[in-house]
Amino acid sequence: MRVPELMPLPGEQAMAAGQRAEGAVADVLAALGRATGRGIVVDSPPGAGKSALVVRAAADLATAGEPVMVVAQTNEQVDDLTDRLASNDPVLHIGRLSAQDYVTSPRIARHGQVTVSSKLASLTGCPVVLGTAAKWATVGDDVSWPWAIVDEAYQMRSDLLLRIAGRFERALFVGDPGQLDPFSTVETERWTGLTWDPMQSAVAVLLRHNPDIEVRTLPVSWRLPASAARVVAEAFYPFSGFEAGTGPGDRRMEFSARAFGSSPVDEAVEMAASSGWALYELPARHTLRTDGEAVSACAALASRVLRRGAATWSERAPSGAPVTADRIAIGTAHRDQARAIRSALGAMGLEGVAVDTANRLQGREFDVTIVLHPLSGRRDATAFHLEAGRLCVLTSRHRHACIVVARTGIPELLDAHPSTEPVHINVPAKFPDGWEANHAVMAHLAQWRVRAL
Amino acid sequence: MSTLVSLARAQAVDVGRAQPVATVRHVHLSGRPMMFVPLALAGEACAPLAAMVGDHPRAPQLLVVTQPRNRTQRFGFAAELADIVVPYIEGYLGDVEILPGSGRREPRTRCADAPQILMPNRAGVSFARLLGRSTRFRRAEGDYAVPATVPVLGRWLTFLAERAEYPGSCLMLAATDMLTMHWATGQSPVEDLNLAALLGWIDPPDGRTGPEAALAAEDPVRWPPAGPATDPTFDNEVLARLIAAGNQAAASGDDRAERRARVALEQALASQLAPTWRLLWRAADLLRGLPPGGHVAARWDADKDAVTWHAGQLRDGGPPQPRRDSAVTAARRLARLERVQAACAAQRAFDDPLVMAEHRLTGEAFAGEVVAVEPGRLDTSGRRAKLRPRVTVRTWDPVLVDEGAALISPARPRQDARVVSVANAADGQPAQVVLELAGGMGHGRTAPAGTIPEVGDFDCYATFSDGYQPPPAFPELEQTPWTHGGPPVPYQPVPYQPTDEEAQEEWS
Amino acid sequence: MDSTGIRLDRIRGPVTPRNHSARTIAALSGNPGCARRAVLDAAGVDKQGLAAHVGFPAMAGQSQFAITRGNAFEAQVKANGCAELLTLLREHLSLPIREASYDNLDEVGGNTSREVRHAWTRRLLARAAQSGDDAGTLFDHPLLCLRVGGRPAYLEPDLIAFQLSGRFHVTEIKSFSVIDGQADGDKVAAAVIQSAVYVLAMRDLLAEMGIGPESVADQVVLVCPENFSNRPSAALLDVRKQMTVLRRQLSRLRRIDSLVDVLPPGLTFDLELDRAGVPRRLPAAVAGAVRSVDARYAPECLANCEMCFFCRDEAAGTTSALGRATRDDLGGIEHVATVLHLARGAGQPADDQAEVAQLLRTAARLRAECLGEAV
Amino acid sequence: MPESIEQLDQRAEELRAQVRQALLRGDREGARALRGELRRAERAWHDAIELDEPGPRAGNQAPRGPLLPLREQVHQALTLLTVPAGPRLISSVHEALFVGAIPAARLTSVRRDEERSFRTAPFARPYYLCAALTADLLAPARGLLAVSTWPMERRVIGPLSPRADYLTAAVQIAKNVQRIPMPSTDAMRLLWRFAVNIPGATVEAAQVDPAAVARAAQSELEVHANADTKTRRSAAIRARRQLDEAQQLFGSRLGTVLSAEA
Repeated sequence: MRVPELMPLPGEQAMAAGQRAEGAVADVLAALGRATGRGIVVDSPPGAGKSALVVRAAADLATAGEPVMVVAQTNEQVDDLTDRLASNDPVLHIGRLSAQDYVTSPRIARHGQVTVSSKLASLTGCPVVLGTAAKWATVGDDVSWPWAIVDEAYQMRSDLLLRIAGRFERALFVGDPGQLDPFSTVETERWTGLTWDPMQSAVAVLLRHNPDIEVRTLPVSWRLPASAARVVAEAFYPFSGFEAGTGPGDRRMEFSARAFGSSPVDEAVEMAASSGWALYELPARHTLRTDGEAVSACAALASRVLRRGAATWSERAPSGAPVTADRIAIGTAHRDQARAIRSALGAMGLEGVAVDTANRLQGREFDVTIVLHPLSGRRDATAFHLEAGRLCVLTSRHRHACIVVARTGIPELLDAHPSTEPVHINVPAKFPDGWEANHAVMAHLAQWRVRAL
Repeated sequence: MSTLVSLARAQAVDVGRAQPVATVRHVHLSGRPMMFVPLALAGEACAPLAAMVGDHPRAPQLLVVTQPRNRTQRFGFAAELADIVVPYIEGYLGDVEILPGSGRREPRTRCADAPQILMPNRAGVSFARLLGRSTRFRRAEGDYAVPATVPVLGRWLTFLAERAEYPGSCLMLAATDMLTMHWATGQSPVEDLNLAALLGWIDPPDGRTGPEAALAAEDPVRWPPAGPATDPTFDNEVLARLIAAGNQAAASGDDRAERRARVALEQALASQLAPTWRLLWRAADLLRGLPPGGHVAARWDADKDAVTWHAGQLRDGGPPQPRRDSAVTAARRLARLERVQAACAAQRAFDDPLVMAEHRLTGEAFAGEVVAVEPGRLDTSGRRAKLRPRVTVRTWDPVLVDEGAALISPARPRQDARVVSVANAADGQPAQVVLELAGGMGHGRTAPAGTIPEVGDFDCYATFSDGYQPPPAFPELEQTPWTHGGPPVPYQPVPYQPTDEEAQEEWS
Repeated sequence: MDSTGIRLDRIRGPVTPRNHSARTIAALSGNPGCARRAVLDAAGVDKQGLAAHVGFPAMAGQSQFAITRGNAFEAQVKANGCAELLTLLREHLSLPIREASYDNLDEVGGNTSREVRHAWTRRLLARAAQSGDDAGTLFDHPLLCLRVGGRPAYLEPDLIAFQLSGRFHVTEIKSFSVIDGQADGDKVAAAVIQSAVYVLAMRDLLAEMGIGPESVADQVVLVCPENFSNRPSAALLDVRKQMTVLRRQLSRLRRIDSLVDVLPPGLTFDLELDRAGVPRRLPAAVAGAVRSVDARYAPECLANCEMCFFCRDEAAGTTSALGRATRDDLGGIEHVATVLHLARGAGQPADDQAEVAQLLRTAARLRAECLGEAV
Repeated sequence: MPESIEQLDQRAEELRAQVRQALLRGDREGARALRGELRRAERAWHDAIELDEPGPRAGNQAPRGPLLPLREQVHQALTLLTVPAGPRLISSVHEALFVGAIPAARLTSVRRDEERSFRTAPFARPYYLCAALTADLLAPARGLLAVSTWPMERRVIGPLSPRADYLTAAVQIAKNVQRIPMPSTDAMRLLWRFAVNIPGATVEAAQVDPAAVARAAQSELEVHANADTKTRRSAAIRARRQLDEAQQLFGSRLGTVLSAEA
């Protein structure tokens, strides 16, 4: 585990980590230059500068005269990369391959150097072309690109890679192995054990057929605070691990308004502000997914953070910045839970807080996150609720503080969970195991418990 | 599973009898299905022991293997089975229907009807799959040759078992699946796998409650398991002795003893099969009692297409189905499965209000009374005015659609309904949804009657539809990219290589 | 013996305790939430006999055909100094040719007592581990021992292979088929968790001699017939996950006292067997005793526990009896009666049930509407 | 009056059901009792049938017996193999390379019979079918038969011996198959079964060449030979020193004592 045992002085850590991170990125770019083998996989823990790497790699290859196709999973992600790439190099000609019904977003429109088209033909001459995997899958493979950069490759399904892999010779795959695996609505064991099982992730299929491809890891998370890096690394990245880019003292969060009296909600937000974590624990009860108390607790916590004028100080905002609604996210396991929380916020007249499921919060970043624990109020855990990636996404979106809302009794639930999942031959065992990861996280949260009245 | 179905289970417990979870039949039932009840020898991968098979309730044919571990007899069984099943299937390939071409599509022919094989449970279906796997590569010439019909049977069984993976396909069905799709019992899904118990809940004998009948059905002596697995006490107390007796008789060369042993074995195995055979027909009769759902025929047409295609493969001497899917085949199949599953789920909801109710409960759909209609409303925002009638629906259902969402009404699947506004239910008042309709109204200035709902109608709107999605494009087999292991080696028929054990299976 | 031990003996009654086997240890992870099972296993109660006596016998045994097949396959693979197994280990796991020595630990000079065999096993394995090369490669039916809840459980892996990349590899021989690279996921799971028990026991045994855990691989070799033949095939399976689960469940078993302390004093499942071994105690009394320990019934128990039919009968009328998913759909409400009561909208629901009640009422309304019944 | 065949048949049927029901009740005692009754009913039924169908049986020829007494056959097989072997191997060797199969089941009692006859009249016979001894405890090795006239070195079994003997057996069988002009399928199958478990013995899975098998077996044998003979020789010395005549042939039972100090 690359987690420093001694906590250095504020700032120091950032410098040391900065060098390590830069070194890792430089290595990757060098490896691309050497172009050994058919490609390279870069594992990127939460907020380790994945997009930055993609942008630099694309620019490097383009300037080296190697046309490159960039593949991301959603239009949101593609626009994001396009914007960064354009801002990074104002003269670079960039193609934005889009679907017919795509509406150019303002952040793309403002870059004159970006050509948007649904036809590859009208993007010839652009050394870099970006598009969603789904779109790339529809363009004819008459053109073959020397290089592709595939972003969020761990969320891409093997069968989608199959459809685009013919378009490029070599590729840089970037992604976060700790997040949610791609899934299918179809339940079948027909393909289990096959190296090309279409239900696995693009990276999994790639590595099973090309074991010689080297896998590198970005060692530093710039998003997660020192308070979160270790627990997240230990629970969800047991083998590679990573460290925080900032030291314990480098970030802080404070409230301008003091609490009137003391309520558990205030206690929770204050504890989160000072320690980076809080477990807001509701009395044990078996509930529906849309547990009314849990839902309103999530809403109350969010509103309290805002109403008390939270502000953060960090390497990004040395002189402090207010925590606005758009810097807060509330994460859930299920859509109906998110919907319920949204309407609860609406009833409180709160706008702009991002409320969504783990799947949709992947790859996003906030100052404060409030998590409705997937196992809260359940009597039995299911594979879905235990999935390590789900909890990992929910507990690794924040720069400052994470507040977990849950009913009492999750460790007991985990202990009572029957471990009877089928095991298959020729299927590599998946790590970390969700059951274990959940135990680890709960063990950590136990020390930041606040009991609701 | 859904809360609605779970409530039905609770009600079944209360009433002591299974409760309907469908108002129409969602499976096609052939006028002449073939029932297939196999038994296998415990501990073996796929050693047929016996089977009851046939297409008439009073004329079951009994197949028995006197030496289940004897490979020759195994393929003898396959041959006998082939002589029953293959003619049954081929009987459907004869008469064809001609489909008129549409647009770019050529007119084509396909078989007018298709075979249907019904099995007691999923375990039976996977037995069929394994039997197909163990026979389709066998060859009619060379060492260890088998009758020419055996590989043909193998390829048909493989085809049927593969089709059974597609939601909505009805060429090969498990009775337990068919029944649980239409009724909820007061027991757990695990227990529903027992056909006798399941039918006990759905249709208990007179003077018995569902739970009583189900409990009685768990006594393996009175209700032998529906197979392919046999009851251990039957194996140990009855079967073992009879097989041994057969061996002795054979060794002694005493024909009469041999005949006696065989008869005894046949009787014993028939006693294990007959009850299930009857249950299978009863299951079919129960389902016939329900009217077919609107899309059932369309799905059956897809099955007929599949059969026609596979028959072509066999006719043109194509290779047997490979052992496992190649990368491309797998991806293609997954895409197809996902599309078929979504479409089938939507169709079932559109065909059946009780299924739609499951979606209404989760907010994926809502239904209620139409309280206001503007049939002649025009949208004049664009260059030329467009007919965009609006309807207002009052509903007690949980409404979770957002403004601007596009909905479909099962009553008018070709018409788009866009949500204009939602007034949530509050203090005793139902929710009100205003929708704007587009399409399916002809080109007149106002919508002709019947193309849009009228005030007082009960109308339903869903967030999903069974609309056609074009299949995604995949590379050709020989274009399989390096990320997926490159192109697979093309199939070459190799002479069958049995191992020593396969050639003469001898257990001490 | 500690007070808990005495308590457990009392609960079992004056009969020799059922010792754990790899299968029963593996079963600890099957339904760890069930206090009843935990207590019965900890006390070493004969669940089969108990269930039969209270009138809910478990389904009887295994088919002799399955048993024969299993034994025959193992015998075949091990015949002639494990000729077939050696071929597999050489081809798939690159066992060096010179590593071919074979020790049969089934008996020690005609002696088959567990203690003697265990002692002999210790001796040979220790020698192999310490002197490394040419000190044994294949150990047939070694007898391991793991302390479970204070009592020794003797465990007998099919085989342990040494010098497989320099480590001990637990090898399980199962007679279910691997067809085109696929086998029944549940059967593999059972084999894997059993093997995990062996790995734990192996590591304990070597630890006593100061040999580190790394000398026992956390991958096990599973040998099964291939396709429809009896030709053996081998696969390596990772058991790390199963080992974590087992470790946790075993440590919970050590904390059994917390369970035992809350049991009614004087509780016992003693069947009061007479000399002929016939139970004399009234079934009703025994059943009463069993009921005083909470069970956590789920339909999955039907495949995994001798007490299942008793517990199912007891669970009649609860949503648990309908399966985990159903109970979940019904908001975790315990009794079917309550569910229907709320669905009918009869009376004011307790505020912790208000939401479920709302949902159930709507569900009931929708069903009635669609089935043309009066609401 | 005696029951009719039908009645007897029916009663047996009912009893079978009752046995199963008893087992399902978990009542093993009851099941045992009922089984007894069932067997009686079945016998009665059988007798009734016999009465019912008198006269000579069609196609009933005397089951063809072995041409040699059993021990002779075993001796033949072992002499061919030149190494200790188990019943299954012995019977398949005899079936493949001599006339007639030996039912493996019948071999289980051979060793006991031989030991009895030796103890009653030592060395009365030219040879005895005796035990192979484990090198460590000099106890009878499970399920192995050997010939008393063999040198002790050949009859003790060290850890490497099972493999070494397997290879030796392969060589022997290969040589014998080579001698036969038209080897039977049984013979080829036996050889093939050895070949697949010896590296480099099979050219291609299809057919096997005896010479190739012998060569391959020989070359692996050389890998193990030294270590194996070393163990065997020292064990043999111990055996001759420590064991009386009977024990030298049928093994000692001192296992308990020896392992106690383990």
